[in-house]
Amino acid sequence: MRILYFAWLRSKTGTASEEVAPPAEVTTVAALMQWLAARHPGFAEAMAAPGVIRAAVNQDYAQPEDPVRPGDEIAFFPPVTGG
Amino acid sequence: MRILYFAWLRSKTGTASEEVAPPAEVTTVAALMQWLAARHPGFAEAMAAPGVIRAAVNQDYAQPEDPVRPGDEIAFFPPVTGG
Amino acid sequence: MIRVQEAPFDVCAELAALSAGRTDIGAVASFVGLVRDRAGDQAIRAMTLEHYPGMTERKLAEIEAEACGRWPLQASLIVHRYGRMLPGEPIVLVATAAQHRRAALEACAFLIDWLKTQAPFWKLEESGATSRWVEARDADERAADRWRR
Amino acid sequence: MIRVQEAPFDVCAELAALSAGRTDIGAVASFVGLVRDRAGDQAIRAMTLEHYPGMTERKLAEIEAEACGRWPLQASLIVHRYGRMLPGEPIVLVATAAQHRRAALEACAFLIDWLKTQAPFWKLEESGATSRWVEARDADERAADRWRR
Repeated sequence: MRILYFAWLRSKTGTASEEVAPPAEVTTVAALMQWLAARHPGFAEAMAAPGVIRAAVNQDYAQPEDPVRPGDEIAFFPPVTGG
Repeated sequence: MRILYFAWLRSKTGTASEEVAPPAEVTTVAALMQWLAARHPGFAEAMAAPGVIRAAVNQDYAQPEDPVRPGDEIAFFPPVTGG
Repeated sequence: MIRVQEAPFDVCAELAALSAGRTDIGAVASFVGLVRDRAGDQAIRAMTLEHYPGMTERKLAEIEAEACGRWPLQASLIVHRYGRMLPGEPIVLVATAAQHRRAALEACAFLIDWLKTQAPFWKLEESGATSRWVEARDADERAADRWRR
Repeated sequence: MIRVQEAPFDVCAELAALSAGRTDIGAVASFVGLVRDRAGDQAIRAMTLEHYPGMTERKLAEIEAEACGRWPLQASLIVHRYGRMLPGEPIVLVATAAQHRRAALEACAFLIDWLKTQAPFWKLEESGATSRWVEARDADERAADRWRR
């Protein structure tokens, strides 16, 4: 699984991207976030404020209950501010 | 009083503008239209279709009951179609 | 600023001038109306816009002032042509500049909607060998109604 | 058409290309978002836009397709920059062309409102010696809500 972090979330995790292999029971976005929180205290901190972290699975917006699979590209970022 | 006609109303009256001196009892837009209708059969014809002729007195939109006075510039035209 | 002119205008140059040298503008919205080569099933050869000199300038200035009163605009522009034009030529340009997009977008839509029913212009379409005065559209009245207070 | 690029773009040239050589277009609406020199009481020195390469293009294409499905557009364009920009520089251009103005104006407003909440861009403002990530605005969510079905 490839994980990407954008904007200020990148400074929280200290990395823009990482390859991870979470255990088999990590099958949803929500479970993946919990697992990543254990690796990155900064990510855990950002998760504490509800609704601040948005997720995309394979470049489509995803909800906490959406599935994640080995080989997926999963991105986490704050609400977008373009335009 | 200076009278102006625009767009297809000009072809109905056969003139783009005329100086007129209606009798003293012609004190409103509506009365002026009646008086002009007697001079121009084409204007009378256009008046027969209600709401088709718009009026402006001194370059501001006017209603039938609005006053007209000697020296005024009064314009008649169909609904506008610019833009 | 408003301008009524017979000569063609350059949309690029007009828009560039609107925000030239300024760094306080966050949003520019614009609308250009062009002569189309068809009206319904008729091929259009040319279009002639008649207007009421004097009243036109007055009404456009009123319309612009109304927009500036309703929205916090940093700049605004209405350029409207009269006379004969060919398909593809711009007839009218309205543009608005503001700090935020909502004001610019709404004021731009207001300006063109309001102008359509308030500015004394009349379109004469040339189709084949005949000319026809364009009729006012109910849709234009309804569009203007959205902005009535 | 959509384009995501680091280089500045020329609003004039982009708009001219949209309707070049065509005589069937009656209305062109456009919106340009620019870097402002202030945000609240902060003077802004520069702005850096980060984006999610790949997803950005995908989302912009989806947004444009959605607009084309909702309105009868003859042409449409989204150009969005990323990287560092100075006050006064354009960040984004959206433009729409249609036979009639309602479709062009509404689709233009939709494109920029939708893009603001859907396209994965993040703004970093430089103010004095510090940089600050811009927070999402509730007003942007509400503007996008107008277009939800």
